[in-house]
Amino acid sequence: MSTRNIVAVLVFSIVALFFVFSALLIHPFGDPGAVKMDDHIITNTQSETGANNGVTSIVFDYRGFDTLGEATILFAAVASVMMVFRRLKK
Amino acid sequence: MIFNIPFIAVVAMIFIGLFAVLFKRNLIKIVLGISIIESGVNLFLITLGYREGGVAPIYTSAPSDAITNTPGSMVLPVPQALTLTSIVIGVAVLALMLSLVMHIYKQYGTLNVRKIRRLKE
Amino acid sequence: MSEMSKIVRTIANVSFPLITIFGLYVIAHGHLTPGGGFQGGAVVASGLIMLLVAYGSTWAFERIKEKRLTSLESLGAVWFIGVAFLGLFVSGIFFKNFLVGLKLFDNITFFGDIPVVGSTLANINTAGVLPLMNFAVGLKVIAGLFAVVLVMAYASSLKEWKK
Amino acid sequence: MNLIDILIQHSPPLIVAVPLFSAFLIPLVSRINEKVRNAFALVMMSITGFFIALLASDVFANGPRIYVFGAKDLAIPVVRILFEVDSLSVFMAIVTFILVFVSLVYSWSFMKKENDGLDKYYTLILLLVTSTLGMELTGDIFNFFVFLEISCISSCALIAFWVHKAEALEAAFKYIVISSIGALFVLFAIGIFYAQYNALNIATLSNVLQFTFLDKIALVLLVVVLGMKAGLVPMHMWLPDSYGQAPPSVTIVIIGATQASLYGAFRIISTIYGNFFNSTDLSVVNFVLNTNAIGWVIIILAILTILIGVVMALIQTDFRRLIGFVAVAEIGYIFLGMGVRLASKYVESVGNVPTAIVFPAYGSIALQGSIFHIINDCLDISLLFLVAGAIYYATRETSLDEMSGLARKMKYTTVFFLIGLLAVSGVPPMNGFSSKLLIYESTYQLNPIISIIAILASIMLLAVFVKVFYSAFLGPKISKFENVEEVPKSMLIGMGVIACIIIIFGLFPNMIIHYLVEPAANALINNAQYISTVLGGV
Repeated sequence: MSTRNIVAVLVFSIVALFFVFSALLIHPFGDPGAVKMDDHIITNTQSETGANNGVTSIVFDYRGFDTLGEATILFAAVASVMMVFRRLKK
Repeated sequence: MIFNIPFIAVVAMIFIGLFAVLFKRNLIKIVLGISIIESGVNLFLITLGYREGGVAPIYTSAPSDAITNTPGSMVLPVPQALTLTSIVIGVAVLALMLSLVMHIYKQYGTLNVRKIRRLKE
Repeated sequence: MSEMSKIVRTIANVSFPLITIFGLYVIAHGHLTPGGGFQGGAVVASGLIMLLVAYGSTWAFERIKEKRLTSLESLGAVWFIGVAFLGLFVSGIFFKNFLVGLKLFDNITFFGDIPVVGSTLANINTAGVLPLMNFAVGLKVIAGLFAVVLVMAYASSLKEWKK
Repeated sequence: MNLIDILIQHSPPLIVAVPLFSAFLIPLVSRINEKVRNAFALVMMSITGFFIALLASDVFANGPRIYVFGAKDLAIPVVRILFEVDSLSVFMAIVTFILVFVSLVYSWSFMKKENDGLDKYYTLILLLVTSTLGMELTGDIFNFFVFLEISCISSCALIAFWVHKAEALEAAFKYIVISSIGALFVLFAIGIFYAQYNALNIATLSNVLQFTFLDKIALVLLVVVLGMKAGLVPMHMWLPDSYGQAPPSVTIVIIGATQASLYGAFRIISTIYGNFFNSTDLSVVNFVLNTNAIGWVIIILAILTILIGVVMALIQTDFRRLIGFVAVAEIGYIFLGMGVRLASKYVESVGNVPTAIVFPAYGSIALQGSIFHIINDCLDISLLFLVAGAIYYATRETSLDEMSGLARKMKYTTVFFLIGLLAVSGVPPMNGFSSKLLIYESTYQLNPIISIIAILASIMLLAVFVKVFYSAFLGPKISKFENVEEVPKSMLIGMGVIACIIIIFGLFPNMIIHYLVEPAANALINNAQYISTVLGGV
């Protein structure tokens, strides 16, 4: 067992503990604790944004700036792949 | 109801992904490990938003009883929007990593992490 | 990748229009039914990639210049952020949904109707800026994803990568 | 509402939207010709700088300012994304702007020899700037995560800009693997916050947080990942690799992005968990032990970072990799200041009844020292990378063994290298000295041994650079460097701007501390004001 493996096992187990404890302590599946923000969105998504689809009204109106970041990420990924493959001979 | 099985599935996926990233030597397996962790975290986000007997938060042709007690009968929409963003991030990171792996294979001739060690201490 | 057999190519020809129509439907009805710009764009991009696989990347690379694809994609991005800037110029708030309830001349609305709260009827002329943003993101995802897969497919078919 | 007020009111979104809009336009603009594209990028960057200066003057005068996206007034269950700009975020935006403006001026001629891929280069630089500024101005943790991800992708692509060099590809792949796993852990921590409090806004979260066991897990996840992204020891290996392989004009912008993750770590420790680590009212008495524990953990990590950075720098032969390790050491000083402040909190009690919780004076001095050191560290390390880039441009050589006798031909570069050398090792006339003195002074009062180690490490930094100066600049003339001549003008301008700022900061430190650093430190300490601007003192 090389030292690299021992370190990897150590890191793996420490990080794994974090996820196990959080999965145990999180609210039980099916009844979320606090729901104030989401109820506000569900009740007046039609009146404020005019959209029937609650998720799309969040993606493009309530949290539209995230989706602008989203479009930038896609734009950055395409620009970087094009840059990495810029030396293609036709 | 199934008590906390989705959260156990989340932890299992994150374990598998982490195992692949830390212990596998092939570059493509590391990239696949990261996608597995990514889908595990997405599953975690989605399961946070489930509500007992909830319907999708869409009003078009929604069942009439869901309309009457509106907020309580619909699933939380915010985690779904966050997961949409996280999925597109996963696609972008995957595309970038795979193009780098292709170039590393062209330059080094191998995909074995041990042999790609030109940046010495 | 080299070309596929005749059977695969004909089936690809037949199913490509259906996939594209379904993808455009998902983009256009993003604010009514489940879906939207990202999901619909991915469906149309997968139709295009199916064509790429069926006809081989060299055939596709000659036909479609990726320069045009990237400028199409930056056009979609400029359209998306332009709509956000329009919100700033029209109503003084960045990213404002200024089209909702905006009555143009003799109350014709451009995507401006507001549905009755709780109504389950789908009226496409609603949700203000959302459909415009859906189209912008859809165009961007189609051009972006197809350009990435096209370049990677063509690169892997070149000689120096097959060491 | 005259024009200036309108501009100030709309400047937070415009600071992020203008570079983003120009990044989208670059592929279309670059079809005209090269000069127009470079000029377009510079003009757009100076417009952003104008908005940053406008916003800075307003925020330093009258406190934090918020901007809600998509609605005029703020509904109380905060649903929309909002930008919250206080003095610390504006301070970081100024740092980022200086670095990026110099990088754009520098790469005008540094990149002239590259023939293809330059419009993608400018697009990605502007996207990296947008994501860095977005990370510093946003008031929403998921929005912070999205901008963190954009900075990961664009800096990874820029590290791999020289695709023909195998080491650059390896450094870029190592960087993207570590960053994407880190970003996924940040997303997991955001999921934990969302599950408990159903809120994604930083001010709402810090107001409603109860420091449950889940919050401790989220705190450890966030601080470890953002510390790792800033370059703390356990996972610092990507930093010298990436700084060593990326083109120097890119490295400067990546330094800005690293400082943004550092800002994220500070924001999480003192604002989201501010009610437990920052506040001094008696209800928090049983959390003082946690604060000291977190403080001591950060101090130990910081000291390890400084020592490893300096020791590894001594044995390097590649010039830019050496500066990368020095950058790791400098990050250690910044975290040292933060750790000292957290560790210095104590409880005053009469008999055994706690009467007050007190932050000693040297705690806030340590924080001011670490914030002042953020800007000093950025400027010094960038000047050294620009000098390394100039040497690479003139001689195409990066390893120190082959370089010698460059002072004869490249006089200005040698002068800039001397300024950078003195500034990094904290020698009086330069700016490094004043911020390091603040950190030494306050660390000494907490525990003398730590400050002695920090001073020794700084002296070893000086030794590292004197070795480099003799071997690269003063050695005998080599035939290989016969036709080496000074670098073109725009690179000298870039280095000159940073050198002047370093000297100005070095000569008038108290003016800079009074106008820039103190408001930023007070903004970080006073998280109640941060919460009340959003929730209206509810």
